Amino acid sequence: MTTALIFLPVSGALLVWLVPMPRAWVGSTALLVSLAEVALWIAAVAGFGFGSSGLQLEDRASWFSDLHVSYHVGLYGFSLWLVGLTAVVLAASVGYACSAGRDRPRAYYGLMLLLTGAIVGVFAAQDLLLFYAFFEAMLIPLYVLVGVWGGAGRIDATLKFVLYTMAGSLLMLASIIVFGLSQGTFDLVDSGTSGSAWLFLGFAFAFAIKAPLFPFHGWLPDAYRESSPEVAAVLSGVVSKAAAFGFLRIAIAKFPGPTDDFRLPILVLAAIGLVYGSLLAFRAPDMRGVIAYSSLAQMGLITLGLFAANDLGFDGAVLQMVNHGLISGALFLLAGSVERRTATGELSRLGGLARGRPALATVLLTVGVIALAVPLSSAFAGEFLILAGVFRQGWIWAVLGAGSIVLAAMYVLRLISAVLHRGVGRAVPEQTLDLRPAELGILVPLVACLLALSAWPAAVSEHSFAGDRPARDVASGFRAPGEELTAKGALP
Amino acid sequence: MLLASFGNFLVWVVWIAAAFACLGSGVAVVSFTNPFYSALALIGNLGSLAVLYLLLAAEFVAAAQVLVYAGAVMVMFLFVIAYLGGQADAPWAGGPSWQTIGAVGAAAALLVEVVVAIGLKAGGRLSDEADVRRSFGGPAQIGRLFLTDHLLAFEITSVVLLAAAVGGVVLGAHARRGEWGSAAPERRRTT
Amino acid sequence: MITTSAWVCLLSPLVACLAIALAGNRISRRGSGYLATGAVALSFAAAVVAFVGLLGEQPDERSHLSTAWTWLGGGSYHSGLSVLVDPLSVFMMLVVSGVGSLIVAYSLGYMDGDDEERRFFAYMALFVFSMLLLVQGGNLLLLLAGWGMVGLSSYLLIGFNQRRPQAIAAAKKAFVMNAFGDATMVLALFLLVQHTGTLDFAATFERAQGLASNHWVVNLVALGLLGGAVAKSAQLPLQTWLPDAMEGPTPVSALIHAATMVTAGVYLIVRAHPLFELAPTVEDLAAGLGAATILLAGLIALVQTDVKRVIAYSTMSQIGYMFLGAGLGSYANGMFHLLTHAFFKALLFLAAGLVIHALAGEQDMRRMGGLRRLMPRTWLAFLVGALALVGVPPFSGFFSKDSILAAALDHGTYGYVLWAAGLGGALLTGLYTFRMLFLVFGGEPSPFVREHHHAHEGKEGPLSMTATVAVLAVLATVGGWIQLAGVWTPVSDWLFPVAEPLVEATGRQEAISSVLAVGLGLLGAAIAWWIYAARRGRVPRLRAVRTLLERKFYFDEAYDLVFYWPAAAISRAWGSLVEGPLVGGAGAGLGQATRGAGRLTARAQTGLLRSYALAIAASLAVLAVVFISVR
Amino acid sequence: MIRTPHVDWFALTPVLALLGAAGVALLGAVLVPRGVRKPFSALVCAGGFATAIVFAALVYARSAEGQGVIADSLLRDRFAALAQLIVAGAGLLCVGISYGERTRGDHVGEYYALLAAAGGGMAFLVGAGNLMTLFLALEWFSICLYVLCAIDVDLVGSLEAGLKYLVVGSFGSAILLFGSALVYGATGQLSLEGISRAVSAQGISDDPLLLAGLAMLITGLGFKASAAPFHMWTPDVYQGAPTPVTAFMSAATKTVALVLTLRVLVTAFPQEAHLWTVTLAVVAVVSLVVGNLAALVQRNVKRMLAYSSVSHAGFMLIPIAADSALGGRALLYYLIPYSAMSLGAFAVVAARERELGRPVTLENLAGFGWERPFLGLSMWAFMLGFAGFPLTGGFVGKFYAFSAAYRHGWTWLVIVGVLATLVSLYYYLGVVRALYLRPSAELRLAPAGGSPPREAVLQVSVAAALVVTVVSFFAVQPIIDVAKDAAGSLPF
Amino acid sequence: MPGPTVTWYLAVSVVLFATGVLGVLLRRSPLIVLLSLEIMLNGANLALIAFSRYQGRGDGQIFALSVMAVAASEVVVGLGLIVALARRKVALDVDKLTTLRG
Repeated sequence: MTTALIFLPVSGALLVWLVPMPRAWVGSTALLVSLAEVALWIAAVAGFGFGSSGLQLEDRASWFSDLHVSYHVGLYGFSLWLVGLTAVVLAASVGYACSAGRDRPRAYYGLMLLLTGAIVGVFAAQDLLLFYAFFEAMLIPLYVLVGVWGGAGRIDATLKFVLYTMAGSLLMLASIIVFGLSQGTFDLVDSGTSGSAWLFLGFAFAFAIKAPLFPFHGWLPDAYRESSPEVAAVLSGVVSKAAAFGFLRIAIAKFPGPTDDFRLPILVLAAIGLVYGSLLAFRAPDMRGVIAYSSLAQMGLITLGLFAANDLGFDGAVLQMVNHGLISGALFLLAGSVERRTATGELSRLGGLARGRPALATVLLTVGVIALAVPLSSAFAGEFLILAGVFRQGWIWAVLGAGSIVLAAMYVLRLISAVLHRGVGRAVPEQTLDLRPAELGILVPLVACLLALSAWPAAVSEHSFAGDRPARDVASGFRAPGEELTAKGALP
Repeated sequence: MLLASFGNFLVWVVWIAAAFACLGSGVAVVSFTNPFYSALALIGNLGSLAVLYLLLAAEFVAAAQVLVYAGAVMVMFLFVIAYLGGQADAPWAGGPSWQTIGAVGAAAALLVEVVVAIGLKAGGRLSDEADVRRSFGGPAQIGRLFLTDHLLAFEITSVVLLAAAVGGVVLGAHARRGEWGSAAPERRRTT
Repeated sequence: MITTSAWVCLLSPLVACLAIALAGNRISRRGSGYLATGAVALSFAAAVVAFVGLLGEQPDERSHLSTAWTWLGGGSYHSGLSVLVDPLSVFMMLVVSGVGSLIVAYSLGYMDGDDEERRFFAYMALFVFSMLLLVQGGNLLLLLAGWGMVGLSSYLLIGFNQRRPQAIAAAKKAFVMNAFGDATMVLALFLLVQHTGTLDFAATFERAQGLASNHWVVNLVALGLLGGAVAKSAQLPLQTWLPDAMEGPTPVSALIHAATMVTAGVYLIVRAHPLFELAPTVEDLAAGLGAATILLAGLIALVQTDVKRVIAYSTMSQIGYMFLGAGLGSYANGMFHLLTHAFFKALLFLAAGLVIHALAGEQDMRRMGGLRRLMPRTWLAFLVGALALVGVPPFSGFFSKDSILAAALDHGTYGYVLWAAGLGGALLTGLYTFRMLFLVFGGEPSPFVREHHHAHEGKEGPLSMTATVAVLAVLATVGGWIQLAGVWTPVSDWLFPVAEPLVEATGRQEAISSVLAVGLGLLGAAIAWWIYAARRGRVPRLRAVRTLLERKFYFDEAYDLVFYWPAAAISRAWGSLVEGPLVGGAGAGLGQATRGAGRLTARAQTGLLRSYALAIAASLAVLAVVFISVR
Repeated sequence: MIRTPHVDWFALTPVLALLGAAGVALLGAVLVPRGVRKPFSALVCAGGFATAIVFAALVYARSAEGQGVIADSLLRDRFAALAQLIVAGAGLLCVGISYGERTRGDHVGEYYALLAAAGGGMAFLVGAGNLMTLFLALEWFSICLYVLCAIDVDLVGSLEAGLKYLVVGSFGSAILLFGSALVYGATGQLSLEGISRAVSAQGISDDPLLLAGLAMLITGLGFKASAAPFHMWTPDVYQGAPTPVTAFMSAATKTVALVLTLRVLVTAFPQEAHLWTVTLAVVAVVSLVVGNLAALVQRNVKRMLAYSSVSHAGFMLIPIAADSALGGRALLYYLIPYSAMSLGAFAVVAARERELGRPVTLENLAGFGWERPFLGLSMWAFMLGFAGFPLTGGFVGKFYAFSAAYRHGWTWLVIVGVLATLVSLYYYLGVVRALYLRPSAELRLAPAGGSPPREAVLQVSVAAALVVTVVSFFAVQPIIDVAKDAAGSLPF
Repeated sequence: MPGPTVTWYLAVSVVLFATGVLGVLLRRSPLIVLLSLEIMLNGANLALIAFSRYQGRGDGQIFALSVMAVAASEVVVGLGLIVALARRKVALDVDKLTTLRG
């Protein structure tokens, strides 16, 4: 099942590339494949045993045995949600690309589908090397997606993005090798924990860049601004979650000692990122900038939750990952829609779009208020859990977090009023259309997901870890109770 | 006894003469500005080396050295130099450059190192050489070795020579065509 | 039955909101208004059913919790999506849906012709839902959810006129200040979650008793909640957003910024009184803030020229009374004042709305005057509202306000201070209320009025508006009669199971307070008459004081100075000092350095064959030295 | 009467096949009519390499136990057979790349003869069992390569490359020879195993002559492997030589040199491991630094790839320095995808070069990916493979190399390797950037008379290289098994 | 008084080798560079033969003979290259062969 989730999009990509078809069909084929992925995910949810712990929907095959590396995939509750997030956001992005139209469709859609497969693979991988392989494989399509279909400054942006990311992930590779060889296996399920601070830092560094955490976000503004909106949506909505997932599945679960030791510095960075991102979002001159920096802030928040390292923090972090993925995806797609109409994202040249365009106004407003975590929204639920969790590590984190709620209100409202309200901006033509049905068809499902989550955030937060005790689940390495560490791969 | 020591004395005399001739001509090769003289000096070098080979009981090698090396190879050399005309360059001209300093330094360092290595070794066991039969180094022994244990080396040598010959033909053959960029597009246009 | 009706009450406005939003153009503008009105009316009906249902039960059984599903869970902490039906919530449900349905109905007329009517009614319905969620929520988290949602709908409605920059700015200001309150509240909730592990009312209150000895925790919890209450209810020091919020349409001001939302702070204190009672200092602080607000708002109201702003300041001031009462532990009196205030303040706003409507949107009192003759019925309604506000018997304000003052007398020395402040407030109330009344209605019609006044088909307004005003006028008159302190106390009795009062004023205290308050109120009115109607006196020329009042005690400037400018400065500084050079520059610098090193390396590749050989020879020399010396 | 020794002809079959092909091609240069000379000699050469592949595979299959041929002057074992397989495969692909080369002119027969002869020399060299055959075989293929480099006698660049290669190469060979002489003098042995035996028998592991000789041997071998600081001929020669020859050199010469380095050091000098492991580690680091840094600033693609081959020498010296069976496995594994990628990359360069009629730079590579989708995609894959991205064997190769270093206790070497990879990304991705991200409008070369016909043969070669590159990622286990057996021939 | 020992021969061979190295590193004429390479090879040959004598084994001489052939091959190819370069009117100076650099 998990294998199917990974390779359905990949085979879709091959289909798009290899089977001759009219140009016009390419987009719809890709869309169909990504919708099929969503359907497959729903089937996976239906068959998922949320009550039981341990790895589910597991597939395993040896890759190379002398170093005990295997193709081992499977899902936990939280990975299931992240996979779902991937499927949904990617489907929306592909749909958006269809509606916007992209040059060189075969290459484009093929890469999008490949990206889908790679991201799902990251969330499903249970072998460190496989994880790394998928983690890197994400970059391959992204590099071209940003670099070819991006804006004017795309080339520098891609380069920055890739070099930053690789700087982290290559150190992670070093850590993986050392960890895997010293454990005798690269399997995440079979391997035990480690107390090495250096290894932990290797992993943490990679994830801190990917997320990104302050001050490793040098690539973020350019990448989010220069890529096409749907790719930015994927980047900030889904790809950044790979980092959070890595923190959870590897850095925290495999390095309990160093996690404790480095909690303070990481919490500090995350909190700085939260405040810093919020303040810069408040100052950003364009829509994408606001969303980009708010992403920085949100990833800081998620990291706070993860490194709170308690029940509330873990549950909240997973919930917030899903939330932020949907929100940020929807916001970037909206930014794209606005940019298509006005040819600019600069806030000073926008304005007055609400009047006469109720659909745009409603959707942007809805996503916006969820983004600023108005109580009763799913984002609020996530932030509440995270901050309640991190509160136990020290009141200051929660105070900073709560302060950032105020800042979030400030920058989101600034964004909304700058785009929708005030006088009609210079860049807004009189005959600017409202959201078209095709765009609504993409955005409304995203908003619906958010509203559904707002009505029932516990759907994610209570079904991410086994039982009531996420912290114990994490500490036990996500094993079912009674399942002992099998030393299959241990070297003599 | 006396005869033996006289023999050794004679060996020393020959050795010293040959060694100095060898080194002198070596330095001359490197120092002459005209390649023609350098080549001539190399012939002298090869000849004096042949003498040293004889002293080391390598008669066959010595003979081959004179015939093949000093004879055939160097003649080819001289032909080419004559064909090209000696273009002189002054090795020490223009004062010492970093290349010169580095060259002298590196060569001296290598010399000193290996000499030190030999010296360290000689302090140990390098002085006593093995007793050898009279046939050592003779054509028969060489021939046997070449056809038994070192058959493959022999064969390879022939292949190497053949390859070099082919190379000489390829490189020396006359064929005039244009350069990159200028000729190629022209050709394309005509086709 | 009771819980079902509570769910109906809660959800019917939400359904209306979603229906209007989703229907889009398929529903007429009018239709959306009717839909919203009907939905809110249905809520009211359901609230009445719940009320009747509760009446039929024993007082100590009047509490029903109904949970739909677990809304949020994390670890062992769970919060249900649940409604609580008990006397307090039913009381608030009645107020909210009752006044709400009246005001939504009023809007039918007020908003007629606006081309974004649908949006307005959707927002209104959303607000009513949010407010009901606030009061019905079965745990503190849902209370907070409603708390935030009313802030959101308030934001949406204040900024309803999207083209007006002031409206947008006011909306943002309101939201951000409320977000600040939300933040302090959320922190209090974190403390509670940490120490009690739950946010369900009953369980939290019960377990919080165990924390009584932990002064820090209980004080901080109470303080956090108070922060939220103060922000929402526009009390000192977070009061500045409310006057600006008058940028919203008048029905919005009536519903949200007078009758319901701004009083949520009082509801919160009453609802969470077990927590506040653990922290008497904070309770005193609440009362003190209320008292200070009474005076401050009353003073500022004296110099305002915008009719709605005057009413807004009076709202702040009146809520100050409620805070005073709730802070003192006189919960039922606070709630009672909340009820009567909802009536007469809505009345005042709606009547003012009639005036504004008739004057094509003009709100400046200095351009009004003489409207008494043009709009006599409106004048009457306004007068009723004014009298109720000032607390003149037998109008409703009298019954509720004076009980609060009396309760202050039962609170020691601190109580006397508060009492005095309250009495001062009464004087100010009379003064600014009647100043407004005389300025708007008194004298001859000003040139502006003559030019702009237009009758609505010969009447003072559409039926939906005038009828509502009439109903409210009646309620403002008789609404107070359901309780007379010490004699006839159905309200206190009703709320007793939920909020047992801490203070009980004696009859003598009641009497003294009443007499003084009424007297001072009338005195204020008389002074107003003296200056503004009879024009015999003049306002003293105290330039400094006047400026101080007109600048609203410089609160806005202070906040800009303390919060906004530093934040903006930090943001700018980080943007130019950290983001560019450090974060962006670190990567770029490393890249440049690497490329520079690359250029150097490539330069070493000179193309000179001899240097290549030299490199080999030199490396060999080094290698051999190392080998021979290390061995 | 000389008793001729028994000759194990079977062990020689790969070499003989190539020599035979060379001979037939040479005859063809004289006898076959000019018109069919090119297909004839190409076919003969390809046939020779194909036969060599078959025989090498057979030798591999039948040489589970290593044995010497003719007084151990040649070793018949799986190690040599595998290396012969790689060399012969590289030669076969090189024939495909060479076929379309225009400037071959009159010497086409000699070209293929020399190519086959060079292949034969390499095939011999990897089995060389004593220092004499080692030196001779080295000269054998070197002389062939000197000529091949210069075979475009009309181009000064080609001649310059040839002369530089010849002079510096002979210089290196002379050093190697002198080193051999010193080792011979110290031990009295020429055969590799004999040296090791003599060293332990006489207890002369600290003998200065032996060590000086070892230093010289390492220098000579490092020269052939183009490891820094013995690498400086590489960029010039690679750039100046005809591209197919460069392709062959970069794949085959490197393979042979590294394989030989491993064999010589492990077989003959196990007692000096404490010296040469560290030396090779340092050489690896220098290669990584120099190769990567210098490659950063190159515009000429061939020159850039030359520096990249220097840095790859560094990468592949890491497992040799590890001096372990794992290291041997890692090296042999890595060589397979590396050779394929290298050949493929130069093949693509050759294709572009033939289109443009001028040297390929990053500028005039612009838009190539869109014009030639297959070649572009392949080049992309090769670059990613060089950079060690997943989905290519380059990733697994680096992983194994680093694993070997870590097993040897050299985590620092892993870190250096990882950082070098990071730097290398810049220029590898620079190629991808040129291929896809830059619009081809920047290209002002629109060849007159339309683009030249596509070369099926070259495309097939590229496809084969691509298949090897990608398949080696998925089918790690079989390749590693083979490499394990091959490395098992060495006395670790 | 014994005759000169292997050490002496070795000394000569090393000096010869170093002279050759010096020639390659210093001279700009490709012809003289080739000659210097020959000197290096001859230095090595002398060492081989000396060691062969010292060890009493014939294979050193075999090696030396093969080296001669190799040296001849190198000369052939080298001279061919030089001639080809000269035909291209390239100055016979290795320092001027710098079209490939950087």
